[in-house]
This record gives sequence, structure tokens and C-alpha cells, in this order.
Amino acid sequence: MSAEVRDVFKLSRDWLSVQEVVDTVSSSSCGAISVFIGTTREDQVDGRKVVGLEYEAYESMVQSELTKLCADIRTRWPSVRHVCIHHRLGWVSVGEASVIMAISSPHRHEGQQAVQYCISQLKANAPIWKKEVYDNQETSWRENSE
Amino acid sequence: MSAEVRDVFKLSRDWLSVQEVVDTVSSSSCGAISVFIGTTREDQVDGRKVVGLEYEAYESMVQSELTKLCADIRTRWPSVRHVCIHHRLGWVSVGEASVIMAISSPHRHEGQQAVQYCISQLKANAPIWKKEVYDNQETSWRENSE
Amino acid sequence: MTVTVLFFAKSAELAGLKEEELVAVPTPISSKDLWGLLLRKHPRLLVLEGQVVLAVRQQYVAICDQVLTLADGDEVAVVPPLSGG
Amino acid sequence: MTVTVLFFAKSAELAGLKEEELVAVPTPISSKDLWGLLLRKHPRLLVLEGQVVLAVRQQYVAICDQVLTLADGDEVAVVPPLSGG
Repeated sequence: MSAEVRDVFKLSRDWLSVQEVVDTVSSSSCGAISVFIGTTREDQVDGRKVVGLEYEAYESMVQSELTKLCADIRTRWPSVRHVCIHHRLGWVSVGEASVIMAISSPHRHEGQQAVQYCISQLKANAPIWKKEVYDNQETSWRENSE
Repeated sequence: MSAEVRDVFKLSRDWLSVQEVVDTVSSSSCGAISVFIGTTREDQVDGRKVVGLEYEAYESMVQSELTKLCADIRTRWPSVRHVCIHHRLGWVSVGEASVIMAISSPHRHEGQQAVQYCISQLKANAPIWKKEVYDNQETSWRENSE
Repeated sequence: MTVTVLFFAKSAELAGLKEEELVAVPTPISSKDLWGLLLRKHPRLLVLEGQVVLAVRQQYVAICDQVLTLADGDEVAVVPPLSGG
Repeated sequence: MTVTVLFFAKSAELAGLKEEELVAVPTPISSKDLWGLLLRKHPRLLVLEGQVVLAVRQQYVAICDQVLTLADGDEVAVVPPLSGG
């Protein structure tokens, strides 16, 4: 068993592959891979229907914030093995994934807790923004409540 | 938004596809898909190396136990949308997935809690057994500790 | 009654088979007495005592004084400690 | 000092641009005064007041009395409420 660990981030204008994210964290020293997928929900806002989201990011700072976040996760859950986070940018249609993250760990509890923490902290700290686009062409910048 | 919900179980002698499990629970009314993947860990047990696991199941009763489990999950987290569980049977090499489960929900917290509960209850109640197979051909039936 | 007994995992290895018909089973019968019948046919199952439960018509039943009413064709399974996932 | 200012999301829409050079910025300067300079150039940013923070060399800085030491070429970003994920 090697001591090598991986933190892999990707900001992508293309469709996200859950298989790719899972393969990135796969390790024969781990019995658990915990995954979270955030998808665009078909919402009604004030009678307007959401048809998709438009994402933008301060890309270089996303990299530095996620690097800090992974260091933080490894302090809290030292047994965490690999972390992979893919986030979409640009246009994301309703039903598509905007973020996929996976964490491998020897046992499941630490990985499941780490994924919950990871998505909460990403929403709180990663410089990424989305606006909802409605069926009447109007748009509205969102704000994470948490 | 329709009221239709899906509980999908599969016992499979083939490689499990995380993409297939995720696609099965995908819903435009949901913003979150929580996933757990259990993989075969490369363990050392008393100096013998685990090369894989051999699974067997009381297949018809697995179906009935998972049906009960999903009903239980829907009572605890009524907003849970779709549940999909695939479990391997037969020979599973080190590093491969033995179980993949995904749950979709409008918001992430209930789905993440439901997945944790689902894997704990599956391990406690689904009539499935595995034996470890070692590099010296010896085998040993396992017992879930939880 | 004639019931079908299913053996899984270590119990199948110990019994040397996966399935058999058990004939002339009295009913009602306690789960402890049903386990006793199985032990008489397959003494090697004794190593599982204290760890095993039964499943009768796909419902788990501890080995105890609980009384079971069996019907012809009922499925009874020997359930060693679970290890799915 | 000359710093590069980056505008994101709603701040880019309000300022009408995504990036500009800001020249003759005094240093040290409080983050509040730096925000004041940006407001003078882009008065429409005022609608973000109370919600926005800055990022200076990729570190978040609240708009307050905190004193910043700037160097030529430093990157300053206007950061409206985040909504990633």
C-alpha cells in the first residue's frame, strides 16, 4: 500500500462523467467510495420555469480554494484516500449534473461524512456563480443559502 | 412533476455500472443524487493476501428485504424520489465494486442520510454472504460487524 | 408437513448441499425444535449454533421458543451471519 | 499601484466589463476604501453593497477597516454571493 493520495479538480464546459470521477478515486486499499452529484432541478420560480443554469467561476481561485478544502478534509478525516471534484461551467440544462464529487476511504463512515462536508464547503467557499435561466428568457443570479 | 417513484434492485454476476445506477434514479425534480459504492479491499489477513470475494445470496428474499427497506426509507425521508441498488454475486476481484446504490432527492441532506441508512440496513438485513479468497487458495466466510 | 430447506454460505458447506426436502415435519413447531431436526440430519451444522437464524417463508426467525405453523411447500432457510455490501 | 480588477457574475453585469486595470491605487489601503474606489468608477455596483466581498491575491477580504498592502499587478476580484454546486 503506497502513501500516495490524489486531489483532482476539473472545471469543465462539457457533460460530467460519474464513471470518470469514480475511476479517479478508485483504490484497492479502499472499501468505500462516497459520491455526491448535484443536478439542475426543474423549478418554478414566480410562475417562470427554469430551463437551465449558466455557471461562471474565478477559475484559478477555485483551484486554490479546493486545494485548501482538501487539506482541511484530510485533517478532519485522515483516512480519506483520494478526492475528485468535477464542476460544470457555462450552460447546464435541467436534469444535467453541475457538480460530481467522489471520495475513497478504507471504511465508509469517514468518506460519507467527508463528502457531506466537501459539498457544503464548496458551496460556501468556491468562487463559482450560477444564474437561473427561465422559459421567458429572464435570468436571475442565485445565492447559496448555506 | 409526477408522483411516480422507483425502487430498482438488481443482483448481477457482471461488472456493476455506476452510470447505469445513477441514470436509474435521475429525475428533473431532484437537485441531488447521493451514491455509495462498496469495493473489494486488498486486505492482508493473518499474512494471507485477499485476491477477491465470492458472493452468494438468497435472491428472492433479498428482493423482499430491499422492498421493505425502501418502504422504511420513504417513511423516514418522504422527499426521497428514486432508489436504485445493484449488488454483485459470484466472484468479485480486489478493487471491483460489490454494491452500488444511488438515491435522488430534491435537496441533498435527506438523500445523503438515506444512503447511509440504506447501506447500514442492507449489511444488517439483506441475506447476502461473502467469503474472502486468499492468495494461498484458502477461504473464509465474513461477518458484518454492524 | 414437507418443507423445502435452503442452505447458504457456511451452512451449505457444512451440510454438503444447498437444498433439500424435509418430510414429516410436525406443525406447529418451535423454531428451536425445527433447528434440532436440521441438526439431527446434519450434525456438522452444530458449529453454527448461537450465530445462525432461520428464515421461514422469507421472514427471519430466531432460534428460540417461537412457535411456527408450517404448510406443505413452505421454504425454510438456514441463515448464517450476513456479510453483504 | 496598478492592480487588475476582476468582476464576476452580477458585478460583471453591473460594471459592464469582466476585467480592468485600476491605476494609481494608494497602498496601504483599507478594503472599504478600495471598494469605494471601485464604486466611484462603477456606481451601479452600489446595489451589491452589504452582500459583496473582495478577493485580493485570491484571499477573501470583507469590506471593512482591514488594511491591505498592494503591489503592482495584484489581482483584486469583486465577489458577489456565491452559488456554486
